[in-house]
Amino acid sequence: MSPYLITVLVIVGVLIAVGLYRVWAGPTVFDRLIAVALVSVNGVIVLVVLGFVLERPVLFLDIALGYALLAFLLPIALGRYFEERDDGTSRDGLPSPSSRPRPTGVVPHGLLAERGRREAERRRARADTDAPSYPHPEDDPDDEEHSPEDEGQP
Amino acid sequence: MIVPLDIIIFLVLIIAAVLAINVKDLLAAVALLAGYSLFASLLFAGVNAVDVSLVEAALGAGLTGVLFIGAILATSRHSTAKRNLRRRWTMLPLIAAFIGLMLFASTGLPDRGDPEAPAHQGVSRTYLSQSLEDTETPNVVTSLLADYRSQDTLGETLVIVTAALAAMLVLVRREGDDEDDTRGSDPGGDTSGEARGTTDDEQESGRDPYADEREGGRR
Amino acid sequence: MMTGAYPSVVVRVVGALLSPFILLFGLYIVAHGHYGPGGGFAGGGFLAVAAILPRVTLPESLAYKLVPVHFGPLMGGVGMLLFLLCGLVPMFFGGMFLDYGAVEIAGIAASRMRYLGILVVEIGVGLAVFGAMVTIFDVLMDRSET
Amino acid sequence: MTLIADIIIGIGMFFIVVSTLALLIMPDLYTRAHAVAKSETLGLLLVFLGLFFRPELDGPSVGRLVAVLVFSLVANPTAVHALVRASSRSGALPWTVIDQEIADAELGTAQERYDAVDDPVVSEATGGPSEEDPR
Repeated sequence: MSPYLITVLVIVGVLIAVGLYRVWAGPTVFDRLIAVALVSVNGVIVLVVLGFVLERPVLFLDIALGYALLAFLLPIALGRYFEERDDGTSRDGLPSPSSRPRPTGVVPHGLLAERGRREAERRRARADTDAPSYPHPEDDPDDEEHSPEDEGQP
Repeated sequence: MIVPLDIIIFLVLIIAAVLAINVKDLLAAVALLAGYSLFASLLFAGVNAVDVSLVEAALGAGLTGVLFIGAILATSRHSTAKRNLRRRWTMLPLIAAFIGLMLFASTGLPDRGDPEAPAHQGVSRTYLSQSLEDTETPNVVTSLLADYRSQDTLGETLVIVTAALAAMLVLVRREGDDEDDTRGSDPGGDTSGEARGTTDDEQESGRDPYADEREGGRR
Repeated sequence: MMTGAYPSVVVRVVGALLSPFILLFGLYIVAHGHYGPGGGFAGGGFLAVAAILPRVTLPESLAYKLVPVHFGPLMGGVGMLLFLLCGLVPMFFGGMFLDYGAVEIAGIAASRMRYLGILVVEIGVGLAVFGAMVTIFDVLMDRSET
Repeated sequence: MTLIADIIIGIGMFFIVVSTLALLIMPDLYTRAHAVAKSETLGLLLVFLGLFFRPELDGPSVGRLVAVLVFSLVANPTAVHALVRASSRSGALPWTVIDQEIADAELGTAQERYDAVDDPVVSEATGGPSEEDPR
């Protein structure tokens, strides 16, 4: 029971709890998924260090090895879900994201500048016609209320 | 058992559970449940229950998540529960009262690992002292599960196999089973794999399936 | 659906790289339950993941050649049958149901017999869990025989 | 030996703390994933390397520790890669700083090129952008 390793354990535990803030606040579902995937890595560290603290490293390393092997499957399956279908539609029935116009801030280089030009023109056209826009699939109206405002956009 | 770590992991467990209920997107809920399984596994590992911990980490964190995603694929991704304020305000005091009652009841429980606890009287002493002699197995959990109480294990295995059989009975569709086919696959035996829109041939021949769309977007 | 080749080559390579190790680790967990954590349930889960990971990442023609669709129900039945036979054999020797120590084979003590019986039971449970999980996955992905 | 282990574990803990901080304060998905995946993996590597010098390490656990290390190093970045790639495919937008003057200058020069471009997306005009632009 080395006190140093116990301190490490407690710190990593606190970091897990802090990392769950991103799961709570993440504006889109991808923020949550990636935050969970990265919090899980801390879980592996806790498992291994716990084995050293309790002085039975072999048993705990078995668990950690199993978890490190298995935790690979869930993100792959989640990514599989979000990869588009091949006929150009996404799973939500909306047009495929890569054929959907991308509203981006202007990145002033080369080809992207053209895209920004088109974006400006489209914005003007939209201001004229006030066409209804289809909702983004990740924009959950219920998530808006506890998302931190605008994520440090200047 | 390390007390501060236990407290933190309990808190994280509660946070993860509440988040998994609150999140509207069911995929995030699946990921959170996998995280919940990992934290529960950490908790079990903290009290030296390595067998339970391994099963929790293996089945909870790895396997059930994929099955959940399969179920989401077959149904819907967003939970559409409506908020019922009246029900919420009647349920909250009830839940609080239940938690208070459970906390009050837990004060009468024996301490964790107390050798004088009622659960540790009776047969468990026999199992602990006789296991190595009877079965040459150092791991008492295994000898309990597979030898002393193997009929329980038989029942559990039967439950799992029955679950698989029930899933097959419910979900497998034969040709001409019913007309309202919502999943859009072609019920035609061997051809159904190709009709479902997977493009393995394209993948294997090295063609990027997204090349067309990228070209179209950037032309 | 979720099966078929993953569009990213990194994921395909790593999936193909990891699945044999998961299979090996699952066999280790099933067989090593006497001395460490594990046993049939966890080991069966690992074996199932070793079969499911190629289905999620690799091309279908390859993945379903490694572990065919009919393999799942077959293994579930075989594991269950192994468990039941392991329980029935001692009854021919005059013992109780699942009383492995009653089996008398010359040169093997009763405690050793129970040790071996535990091993066979764990293998049966592992196969049954493997079969059940793979079957549920295949059925959810709309891949099944018949 | 224990001192070496403690120092290496301390450095690893630094990287893990940094990765969690990055998870909190980075502005968008891609920066977060980028910062966190790397430094988290490096922290895990350093912590496990430090554990090799601990006195609690016994014979059979050396191989297992190496195996956990190798598989974590292979599997974690791949998992994050899969998630980030999927989110990119699903249209999650990178965070960009807009410098309006430079943008205007660039747009002016790009005018002729733009006129030559026949853009099906814009001409289709099916709807607005998928997210509200802050400006």
